[in-house]
Amino acid sequence: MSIAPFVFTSTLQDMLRPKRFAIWVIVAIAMVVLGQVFLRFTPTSTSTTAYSTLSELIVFRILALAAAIFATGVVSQEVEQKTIVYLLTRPVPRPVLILARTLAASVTVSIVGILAAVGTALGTRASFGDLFLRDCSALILGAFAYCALFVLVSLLINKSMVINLIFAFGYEAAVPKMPGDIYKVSINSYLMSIASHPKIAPVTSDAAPVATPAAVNTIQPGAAWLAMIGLVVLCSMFNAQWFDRNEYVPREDGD
Amino acid sequence: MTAVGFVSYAGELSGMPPAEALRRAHEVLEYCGLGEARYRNVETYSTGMKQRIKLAQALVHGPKLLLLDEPTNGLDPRGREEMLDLVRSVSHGRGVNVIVSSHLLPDIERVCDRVIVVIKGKLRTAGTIKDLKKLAGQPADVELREPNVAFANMLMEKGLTVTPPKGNIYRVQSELPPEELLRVVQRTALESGAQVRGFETAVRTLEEVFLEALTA
Amino acid sequence: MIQIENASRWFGQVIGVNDVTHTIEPGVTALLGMNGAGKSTLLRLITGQIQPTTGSIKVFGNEPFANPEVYKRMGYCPEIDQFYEHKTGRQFVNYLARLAGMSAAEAKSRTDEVLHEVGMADRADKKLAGYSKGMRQRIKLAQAILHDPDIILLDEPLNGLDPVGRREFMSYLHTLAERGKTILVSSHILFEVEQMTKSIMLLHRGRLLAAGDVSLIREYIDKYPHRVRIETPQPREVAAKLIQLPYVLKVEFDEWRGGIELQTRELNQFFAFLPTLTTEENFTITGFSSPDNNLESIFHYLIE
Amino acid sequence: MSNIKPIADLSYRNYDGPLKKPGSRWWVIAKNGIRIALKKMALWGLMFVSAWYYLVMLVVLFFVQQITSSNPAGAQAMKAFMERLVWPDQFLHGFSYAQLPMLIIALMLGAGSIANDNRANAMLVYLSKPCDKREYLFGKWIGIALPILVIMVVPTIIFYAYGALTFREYGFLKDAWLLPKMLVIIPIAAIFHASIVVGISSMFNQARNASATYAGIYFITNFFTLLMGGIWASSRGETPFPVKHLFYASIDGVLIGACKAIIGTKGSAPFGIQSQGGMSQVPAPAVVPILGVALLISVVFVLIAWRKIRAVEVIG
Repeated sequence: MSIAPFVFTSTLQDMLRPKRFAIWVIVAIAMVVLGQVFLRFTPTSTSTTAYSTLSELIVFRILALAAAIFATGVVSQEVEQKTIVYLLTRPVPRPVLILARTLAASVTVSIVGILAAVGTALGTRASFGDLFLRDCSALILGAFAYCALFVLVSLLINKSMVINLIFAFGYEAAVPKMPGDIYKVSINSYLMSIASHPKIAPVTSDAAPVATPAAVNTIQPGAAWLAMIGLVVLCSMFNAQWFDRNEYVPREDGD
Repeated sequence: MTAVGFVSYAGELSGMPPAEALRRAHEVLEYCGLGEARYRNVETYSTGMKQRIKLAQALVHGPKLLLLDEPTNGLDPRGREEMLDLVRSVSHGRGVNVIVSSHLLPDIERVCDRVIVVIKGKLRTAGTIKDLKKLAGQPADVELREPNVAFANMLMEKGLTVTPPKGNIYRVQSELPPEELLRVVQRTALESGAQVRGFETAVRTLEEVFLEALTA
Repeated sequence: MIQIENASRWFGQVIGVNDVTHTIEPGVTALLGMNGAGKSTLLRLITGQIQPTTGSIKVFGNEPFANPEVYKRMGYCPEIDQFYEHKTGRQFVNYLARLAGMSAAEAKSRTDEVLHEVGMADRADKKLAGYSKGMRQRIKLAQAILHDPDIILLDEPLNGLDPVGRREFMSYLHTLAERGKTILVSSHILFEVEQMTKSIMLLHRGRLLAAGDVSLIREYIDKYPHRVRIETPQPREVAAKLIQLPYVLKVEFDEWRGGIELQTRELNQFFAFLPTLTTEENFTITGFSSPDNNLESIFHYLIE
Repeated sequence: MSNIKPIADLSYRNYDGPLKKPGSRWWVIAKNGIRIALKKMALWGLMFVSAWYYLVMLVVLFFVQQITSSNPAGAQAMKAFMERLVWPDQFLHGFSYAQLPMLIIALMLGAGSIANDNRANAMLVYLSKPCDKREYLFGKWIGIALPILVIMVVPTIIFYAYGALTFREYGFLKDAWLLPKMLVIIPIAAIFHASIVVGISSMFNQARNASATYAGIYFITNFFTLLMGGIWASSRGETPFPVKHLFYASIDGVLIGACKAIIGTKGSAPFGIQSQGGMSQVPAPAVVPILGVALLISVVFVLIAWRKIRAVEVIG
């Protein structure tokens, strides 16, 4: 088991490498600008409501997007670029390999989320109070949940990035707003209950509704924490077993 | 893109009128042994066929100078043989000058007449392969069925210089003409109980030429 | 030691390897075959990247699939040309050394050592993206011999190397084999394989067509009797003499280069008789050789 | 007669036929690109989709005509409807609703144009032929611009001909310069789309990544327009400075703005529906700056492509 720390640190270093991570820093800076612009053009909103709106509308989307991108870096990108052969023929037990790499991805995505949240808070001049702290815990838990899930998808399907993106932008955006209990089947609802943003004033206009009010979310934060941790553990156990049993050889004309 | 499409496209890119390009594409694909696969999509081609279609698209507009970079790269033994024969058939007596660059020196020996050795950007050796491979003093390579020390010693007693064997091949140096030398060698072999399996005038391999040029 | 028993493996309907049984002994063994004969599949089976559909493969006595124990003592140089382009050669080898379980210090020293052995000590600090094909190959070779494995599997190891590099690596393989390591080399360059080893495994359309010592295999190809070429200014007279011999099957005259070429199944008897021609009956023969006594012809005869 | 050998020598023979001088290769490349694209069935479908506004208008106008001719009471309603129709706006809507399908067509034609060559390092094949970088880039560019130009021009001319013939008395020909103006903006749109796609395609070596990036840029900038539109609508009165211009800061926004400027209309709701306010009535930008922006973006992307096209990948 002693090899696990190295696998984790080397993957983390690889993911935080400037050329690859810079884009997310730029995104955080963009959030600062967007926060300012949003504040100026919606005189009716205070900094907390502005922060909540932007956080819910954009920061959690960025989290899901980053998770989709970094999760593919754990396995499927290596398989596609055929460099997986170097990892699979090393004396490293496969469960250790995949769990340590997923952990590294989750940490990276958490950093991305928190950076974006900090940017939004600066932009909207919101205080770093308990709303911000709740947001951070939701973001970190969300990072782990999304990464575990997207790695699972990448193990089962080879062109998984597209599916993960559709899930992150389509499913996660639409389902939490649906009436009835269906919102309980989307990670975002649980994250929202953990973050528990104050009710946001709807910004409506007849042209295109920019932000609709969130459906009534009856999940208790405690239950949300349990659900998320459960999801992470379940996915990780599945990933470890599945990766250990199956073949990961790049597809080309089977010589 | 089909093979014919690709090669005729390359032809047009070289300035051939469309009709000529298509006619010539069929002809060139036939030379390169891709006749029956000409209508297949190029993406479905094996590495061997891809090497040959690269040659085809280079030949389509009837070039006078052909530059080939590692033509036998990634080919299996039969593929390499066919490619080398192809390059030979295209160049010798057809007015097409070919420059081949390859790390596989035996392939070069099979296809080329002249060699240029470039080391660190400078021209070190040049000349026809026949001359470069000649060894001074016309020594002979004697191959025995299995190594035999007695045989070597006896030869030396008879005043012939024998270099230490590589495997079971002894290099013998003498002033005698080849047929005389062979008789001496065979008589010695009978006396020492060895069996001679091969007797040829020794030549330097291109690799030796290359290594020598490197250290010169 | 690698034991393969009735191993086969399919990809959907495409046959990769079909019922191969063989034991690979220490020393250098060459894995030969046309493109698509199943070489890569067999290598992937031995390196445990894939599992056999039927039969079994044992490396050091246990299953290689996803088995860290086996990988501790196995080195693999894959055929692919893909790397972590953003890393430098040294970082890449060092990364794999750490993954092989070495401590930071151990990995560093071993990396330097290995880079020196493959002649990359001074050029290993550039990004892999800018490496020539030969340099990338040397880095791949370096990571294969990193943890001093007992079994080394090499897929087209000399691909892209210059003649000097090829010569150096072949002699290096030789020294490793002498230290009792089991080396399996898959290659298309037969005249190099000939210089590396005598024992081959020939795959054809997934089946193991021939395995063992090359000269032994040559004996069993009875469809193609041995050829001997004789350079002589008196081809007709020598031919007349040779036809009397019962074991000489065929004699051909080579119009283009002069001299004659004959076929026989009894090489020993023929070569025992040959000296009498030159010494007693005074025929002038300037030389003779057996043109098909090389791996290329054997490969050609077997695959036809 | 007998000296002609009965059996032909089919071994390699040289080609000494005519070889055109360099300078005509761009058409070879363009023709090849278009031929490959035309094989994709989806392209034909998209062609019709891109003209959907004109088709719908034709159907609407046809029925309006039928109803009124059958009973006089209807004539009254038709006259009112016809008066309300601002013809230039119909072309504006026809043009703007065509932009999204145009984007997809441009991607289908061009996303792989240079990207695939990068991956298969086919640049060696192209540039080892008597065909230099200028011709290569121009050929690829025309291969995208020309089809887009044709796909946009044809429905516009059909609709114009139909309108001119049947609705002359309803002031269809009031603005005599309407068709020439359209024939100015459409080529600009074709240049704009082709340049961006060529530029983005040269940055990747997979068509997939190129299309994804371009689609990404499109939606992000579009989201931006949506936001600005929303703000403009909600603050009905004066329009704060940045909004009027930022509204056009998206890929199709630039083109729509340029079209408005050239046609010289403030814009109105589609299909002659009565409605005030709303996004479609954001005032038109000034002609010169918006065209300048469009051409500037095109030039920038073409330069990106020019720099990216290299026969030999020189890595530092």
